[in-house]
Amino acid sequence: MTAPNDNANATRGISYEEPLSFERSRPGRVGYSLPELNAEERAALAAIPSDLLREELADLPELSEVDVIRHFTRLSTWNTSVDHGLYPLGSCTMKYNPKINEVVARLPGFAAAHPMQPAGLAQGLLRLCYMLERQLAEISGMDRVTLQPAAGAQGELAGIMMIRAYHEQRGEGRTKVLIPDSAHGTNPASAALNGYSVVPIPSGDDGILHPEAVEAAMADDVAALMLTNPNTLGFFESHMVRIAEIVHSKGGLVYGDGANLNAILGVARPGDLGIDVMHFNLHKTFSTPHGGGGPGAGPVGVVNQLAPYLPVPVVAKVAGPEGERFALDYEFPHSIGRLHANFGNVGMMVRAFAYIRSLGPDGLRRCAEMAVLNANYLQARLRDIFSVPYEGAVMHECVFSDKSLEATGVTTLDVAKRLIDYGYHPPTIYFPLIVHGALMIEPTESESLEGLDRFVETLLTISREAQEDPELLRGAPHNTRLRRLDETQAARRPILRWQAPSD
Amino acid sequence: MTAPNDNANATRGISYEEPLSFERSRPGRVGYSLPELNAEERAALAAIPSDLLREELADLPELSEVDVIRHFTRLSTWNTSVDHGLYPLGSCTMKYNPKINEVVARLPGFAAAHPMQPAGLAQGLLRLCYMLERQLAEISGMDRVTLQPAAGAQGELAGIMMIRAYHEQRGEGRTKVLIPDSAHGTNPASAALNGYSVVPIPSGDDGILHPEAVEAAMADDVAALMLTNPNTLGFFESHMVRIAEIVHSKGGLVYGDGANLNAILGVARPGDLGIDVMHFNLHKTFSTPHGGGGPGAGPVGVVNQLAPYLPVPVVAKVAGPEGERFALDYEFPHSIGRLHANFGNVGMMVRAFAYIRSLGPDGLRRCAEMAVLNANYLQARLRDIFSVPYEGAVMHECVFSDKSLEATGVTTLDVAKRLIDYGYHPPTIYFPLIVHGALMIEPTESESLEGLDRFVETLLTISREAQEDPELLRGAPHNTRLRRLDETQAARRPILRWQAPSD
Amino acid sequence: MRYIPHTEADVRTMLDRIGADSVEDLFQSIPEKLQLRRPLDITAAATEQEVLAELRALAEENASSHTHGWFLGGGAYAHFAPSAVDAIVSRSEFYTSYTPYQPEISQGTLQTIFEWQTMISSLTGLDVSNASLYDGASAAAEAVLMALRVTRRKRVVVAETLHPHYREVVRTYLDGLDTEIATLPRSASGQTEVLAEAVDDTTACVVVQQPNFFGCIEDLESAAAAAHARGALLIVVVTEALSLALLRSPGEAGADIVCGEAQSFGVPLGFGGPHLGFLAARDKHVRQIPGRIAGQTVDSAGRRGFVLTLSTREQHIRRERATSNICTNQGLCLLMATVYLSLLGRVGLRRLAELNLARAETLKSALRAQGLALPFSAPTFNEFTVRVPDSGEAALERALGAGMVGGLDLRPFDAELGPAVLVCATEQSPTDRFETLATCLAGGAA
Amino acid sequence: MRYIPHTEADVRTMLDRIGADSVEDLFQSIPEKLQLRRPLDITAAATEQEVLAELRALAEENASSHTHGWFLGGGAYAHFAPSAVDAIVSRSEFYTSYTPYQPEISQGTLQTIFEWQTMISSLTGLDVSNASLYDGASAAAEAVLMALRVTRRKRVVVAETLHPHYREVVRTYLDGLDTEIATLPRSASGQTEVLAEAVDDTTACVVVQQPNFFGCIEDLESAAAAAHARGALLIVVVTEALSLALLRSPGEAGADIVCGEAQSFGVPLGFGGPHLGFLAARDKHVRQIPGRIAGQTVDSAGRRGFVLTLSTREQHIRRERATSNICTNQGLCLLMATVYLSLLGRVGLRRLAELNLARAETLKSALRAQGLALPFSAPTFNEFTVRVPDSGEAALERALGAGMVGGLDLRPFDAELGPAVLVCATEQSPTDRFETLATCLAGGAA
Ligand SMILES: Cc1ncc(COP(=O)(O)O)c(C=O)c1O
Ligand SMILES: Cc1ncc(COP(=O)(O)O)c(C=O)c1O
Repeated sequence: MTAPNDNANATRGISYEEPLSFERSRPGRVGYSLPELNAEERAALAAIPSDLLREELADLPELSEVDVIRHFTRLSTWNTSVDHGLYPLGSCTMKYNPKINEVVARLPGFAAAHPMQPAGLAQGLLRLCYMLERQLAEISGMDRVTLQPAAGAQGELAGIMMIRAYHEQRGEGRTKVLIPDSAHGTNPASAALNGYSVVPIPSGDDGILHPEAVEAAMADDVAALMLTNPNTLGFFESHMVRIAEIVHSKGGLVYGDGANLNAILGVARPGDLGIDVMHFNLHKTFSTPHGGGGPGAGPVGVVNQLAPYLPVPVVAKVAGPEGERFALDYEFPHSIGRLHANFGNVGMMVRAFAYIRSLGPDGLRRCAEMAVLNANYLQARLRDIFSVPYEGAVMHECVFSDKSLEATGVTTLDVAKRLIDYGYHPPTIYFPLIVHGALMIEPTESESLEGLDRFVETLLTISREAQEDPELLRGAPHNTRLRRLDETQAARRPILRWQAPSD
Repeated sequence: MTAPNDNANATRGISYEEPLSFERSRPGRVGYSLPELNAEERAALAAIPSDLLREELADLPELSEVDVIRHFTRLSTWNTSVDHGLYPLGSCTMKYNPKINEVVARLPGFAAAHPMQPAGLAQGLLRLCYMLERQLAEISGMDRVTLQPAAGAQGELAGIMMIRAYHEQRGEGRTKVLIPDSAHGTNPASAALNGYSVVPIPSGDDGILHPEAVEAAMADDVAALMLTNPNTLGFFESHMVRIAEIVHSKGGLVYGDGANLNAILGVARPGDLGIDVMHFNLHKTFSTPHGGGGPGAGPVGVVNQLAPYLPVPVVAKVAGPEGERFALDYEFPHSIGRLHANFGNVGMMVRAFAYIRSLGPDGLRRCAEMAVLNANYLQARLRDIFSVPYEGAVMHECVFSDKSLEATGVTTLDVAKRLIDYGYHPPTIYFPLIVHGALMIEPTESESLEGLDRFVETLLTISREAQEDPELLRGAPHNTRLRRLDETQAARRPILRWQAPSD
Repeated sequence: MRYIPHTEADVRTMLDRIGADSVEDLFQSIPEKLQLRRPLDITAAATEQEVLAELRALAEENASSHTHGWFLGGGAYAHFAPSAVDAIVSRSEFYTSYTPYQPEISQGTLQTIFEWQTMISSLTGLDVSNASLYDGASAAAEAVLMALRVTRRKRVVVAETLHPHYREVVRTYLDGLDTEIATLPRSASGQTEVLAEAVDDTTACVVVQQPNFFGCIEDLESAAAAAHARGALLIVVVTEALSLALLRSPGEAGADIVCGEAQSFGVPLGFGGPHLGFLAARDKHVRQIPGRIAGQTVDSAGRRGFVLTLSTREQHIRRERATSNICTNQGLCLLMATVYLSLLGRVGLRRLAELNLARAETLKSALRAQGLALPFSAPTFNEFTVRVPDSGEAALERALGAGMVGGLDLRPFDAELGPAVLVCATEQSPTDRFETLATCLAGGAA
Repeated sequence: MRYIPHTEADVRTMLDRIGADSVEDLFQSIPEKLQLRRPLDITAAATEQEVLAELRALAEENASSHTHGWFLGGGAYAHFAPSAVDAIVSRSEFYTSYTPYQPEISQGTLQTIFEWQTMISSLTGLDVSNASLYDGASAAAEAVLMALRVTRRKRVVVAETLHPHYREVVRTYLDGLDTEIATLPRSASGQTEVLAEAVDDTTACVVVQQPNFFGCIEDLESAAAAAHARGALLIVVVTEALSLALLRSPGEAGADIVCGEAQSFGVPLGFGGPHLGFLAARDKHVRQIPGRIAGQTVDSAGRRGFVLTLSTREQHIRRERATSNICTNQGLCLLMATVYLSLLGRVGLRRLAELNLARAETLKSALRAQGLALPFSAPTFNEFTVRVPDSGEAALERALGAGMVGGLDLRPFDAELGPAVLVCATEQSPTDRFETLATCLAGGAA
């Protein structure tokens, strides 16, 4: 029985096939409209010596506008998205992306403004950036915020660089960064990218960090502790203040990964917890769409102590004869420098600003409350099905292990693939690494009670199937256009581009 | 074997289920943002005596914005559309709808303009309407054009009314309209709606109208002949001029249904063929999207003789001190009056105007040429599979009968439903009425050679299936979310709205 | 041409298969002398970039609530449409599909129609609704034709307070048919005077607008009583559909057919169209309803689905005996309205209606404070008539000078009323400009 | 709140199931004193209508090619994007999905990435490409880091004609690492002087921009020869991706890594972001490439499909030993560019590049006609440097007075050059204003 029952979230239906665009190409087909060059213009082409010119372009298709629209429309139907339903990727905060944000980001005054145009011709945008910085500072309890980093990981890098600059300014050559074993991969990668060596800190049996563990690892050569709060197991790091004291007492700084900020919006502020630097993921907490893999935006907040090291330019408000004006300030002599060709992913800032304006203080807090309620509800309902590796009330997400499935031979991967048959995007799997066969579920506040109940029923069904018919799960998904894809073969013999058939 | 083969146009995949919005409703859920009324405003509500107020609204759902977006996103995935592929509904001209047209129609200066605002505040729109009128007049060879009718059928009605007004003005009380048996249902319906009785004229064995048949029916009490050229069998009415002479000679007028104008754009003009009144379907020929059943637009062109009867208002160009201005002219004492609360479906006019500007004279002619080429190509390739009821080179569409299927017991309906399994929208079926089990295929110019070839291959496969496994066709579609729907039951016991469960 | 995929090689291949020498040859059935032997005399094709620039320039020549303070209604209303509406309507699955003739691949459109029918039935207080008509005015005309069919009578009684454009359209539609139109006058209160003697045994229907063109709320019960007393139907026409959320439903008040314009439900003003005609009626008249109707049914596996139904009323089956000639109607606008109503919902729609009423009443106070008189005593919703000192034209010119489109000059529509303006306040009307508007209308400079 | 579906009844039911008394209780793991006991001090929520109005007002305070004649480039280019691009990008299947971790329900995104990789490999003349980086500048930095990994060397040689912002970002990324940066000077022709002695055996890479920041087309062969002679890699940075359609491909000229900014391919200027960093390399270095890569594979039924691959390079597998920390990158911008390139295609893209070149050359003539000097002799593409009589600032101020954003004042970027402006002409630059621009830059009034 591969077809879900009648009341289910999904069934099967028509799915359209579509080859690669290159395979649809026909010589002479046209998808553009361009003016013809006049004689004078044709002559001007000689300005570039012909040995600098390339031969004709290969491997771009020739298609009509009709072809292109159909091609990508069909491709789009192969994706599942938040607008289809629950997309509970843990740590990714796949909440609803409001439509108004898409509208405002496309206003020509935002979308067509040029990054090099004089500040006087971009007052609206600079004002918006300024206001967003202030909003993020208030929400996080940090003193200053830079909007420049293009994603969370670049924010981490920026933060680590500021930490380095801070220590170097004080003549200290610290070389290590402490990172809990539950951390996201970008944390160690970012530290390493800036030349630090990474010292892992074990989480306690309760899934949170204990002062003793930090104490044991903290030393004079440690530049910072980098931690995520709430952490990737969904827990609030309740020893946060004590831990920060330990780090600070040895001259270190505390970096807070803000990926999970959604859980504490309006409830607690990283700046009040002893965190010195943090990044925001606008594409998580502030609902800018993930776009199938970006663009995101990773602003970084810092305490005053670190403000001199902020990347440039910084948006500044200046009082002038005609009232308030906004300018770009490059005069940060201790700045770590520039991280982006321009000001970062401004389009995401516009969306996040619209989001914060739409929610206000109460709405933001409500996000946190309902996100946490949803995660705890799922934990309560799913604990009969899956094993809970770490007990405790969770914040924005809940994590299960595959222990309860052991006897069946079914893996977390199989459960994930089977969920697809029922019309759900699977949760994050096999992360955090400290949980065996982890299933990391972050429902976000966008999901309704009934929606969660339907999801739970489905997982119940799947766990029954795992007992009764494990092959069904191992062969999943069955209902998709393509069946399970062979990732091993892809990596072993990489085919990374289309090649025109040789004849 | 219900699944199409590997190279096919479609297969099966995940399809999402979704109940009625009412069934998703939960008391207290909110999808809007509205300001709270202040005290003064609350007091103002007393302005309407309470006995004039209704009780609370029943049967509107309570949903969040998330719910609503997911609801309609899921619903949308149950539709097939032009952006998915070939949609060869004969007589409907389902050509590609260019994306730029959607953009321009949404410009606030068009989309937010109010029909009652003074002409001085709507010069851009009036200018656009004026230019579109002139373009349509040139394309059709008619002298004047009104843009007011909201669809083809309303255009027919407007045309018939002008014919009536014309005859009445000359003191003639003609009571009949001649209509060929191949005509679209709106033709007799429109004539009847304006009080005429309809006299059907038989098509000849070659599928076109013959002067003799018209001659035989034409009389002093006949107000008009209403015909479609090219006609609904896809043929050009080559005796057009002679036929028009016959009608005119007895004091009648000729109405031309312009639904098939796409076939002769830039090649021949109704006005040059003896037609006195015609309607355009902007949603066919000029590519304004069909919208799942409208909105369309059905401008009507007339010869000068009929201009005094045009509906009001008419857009007029007036030379003024500040140059050219545009105004609304109501001073048509013989006008049939107004047909629309405002000026018709202006949004469609904006799109059609953009389309005509994008194509220019050469592009429009190319539409006709390639549409006709496509139809003839399909006729040539499909004649081995289906019976051709009327021989001859076709224009924009080709019509087949189900005669070749007779032995199999398979009907045209079955073929249509089976096409769905292969990812194609079926052609128009059982029309025109004079063809037994008609399959009426209009590919339009948007389809490529390879696309047509794939479609032909599919029909070949289906005709083989009809021979080998007729049950397969009778049970089709198999690949859709829902199987064949029971139209008889729907009509016998109509359920036309959702009812809240009684408890 | 980017919309047409044919390459020259394709054309050659196809001609060969057809057995024609050239594309020209395909047009041989058009007599030579009827063929156009010159290019069409229209401007040469423009690039996409040029078309956009041209149309942007044309768009900028028009005023709207984006450029002016807006107080103009009169049958079309500047309401706010949530962005979610256009997000859905822009899905090409909806806007590039046809009328759902093939239900198995059109369930998105069909279920939407079914939901719309449910909503509009509920709002109007009637049993059944169709799947849209062209606009409010033709819906009124279709309703009258329907009443003529139902009653087999020939006389139509129309309130003078029916929107003048609607009256014109009804007249146009009836012209040529063997019918008679009588009118009901406006009383001093601004409401329709329902004279019992105006309705007789040959009367098919009485047509009343709610709220009426001048903004006044009509007494529908009296109208229903007068009509029903002589076996006529009461047709209630609604141009401001939002009023349905607040006022007693016309069905409850006795209307047999309720029709009109639902543009207020998220459909752009668009200089007057496409808008959204609707029509609802009682069960017993369902087979006389014009236009498309969706109905619930089951598939061959017994699962719920939707189809177009009762098509024996329609032109493609019944031809000259159809209930109407309607074919293409306003499907996508119906989708807009259904999305809009799903977002606002039962609570939101009511609250929005209250907000409109409150705004209008606040505006009235501001006008009265400037000494302006409101000539009609009947209660109103979000629109009302105000007397101005000199002329509507001059008053509105002053408002325009202050950046406002201040309302509709009533002189062209009602010569006897004296200088008056129809003013409308919605949730989009700038409250901080109410006083300025009052000053302008009263004769002062802004 | 319309984005959050919970009703009070829902909350109650859920709390009961969890076994908590109140929502407050759920936050007990946050020590009491760390909890915020006041509302956030940000402006109260606005309605959708208000937010739209506020943001429209902010948007209108910015200039763009919609409001001004546009001649400003310098790393970001005002190209025209066909409407079809945004129509596709607006499909929520694309923009509301995540990185395609679950390939069976992400084939739309994955096939798009694979198509992009093919296109960018072909345009750069290299073997493999990744699935985007944040922007051109960080792509340049990542390319340098990649070269350091590949060569295990520590010295980086960067042309002074590399975009100054890119140079800054490279410097920022290298800060803290044990590396050295040397520079190659600009010659009188405007090209980079490739001094053989600048490259030594410790040099990991030579970084050159094509066309360079001043618009000049570089001699990549010489740069490649100098780099390869000492075992260093040649990195070519491209900020105007459209030039790839016209100029000899960097891969062919000997580049080992080509990276840069593909904003020109249909991505909105957006005040600088989100844009689209790209990076392509030779097969042999594929396992040192940063960022996501999609690869072709088969499903369990043997049908072609696509997955993210070579992930052992990445942070989520390799953590501190990853080739980069990149996670979220610029997926949707990649889609824009892939749609754009599919529309323009091999012929259209070349024609567009020719049009840009022709426009720039025409503009040069107009400037020369006003007596303005072009200080550099090297050929250019759509952007070039022009000397102005007084100062770049003053010259641009005059252009602005005539409604034009006339280019980039080069003084802040190159103190020695003297008063000069970087001027750019694309298909969107108004040809009918070339003369006026020339007049303004030359010192006259418009
Ligand atoms: C906990 C955590 N930290 C950091 C990141 C990296 O953020 P980004 O993807 O924006 O670079 C993520 C993203 O998934 C995350 O979940
Ligand atoms: C031949 C013909 N005439 C008239 C019409 C009616 O046009 P509309 O649907 O725009 O009212 C159609 C529409 O299908 C048609 O095909």
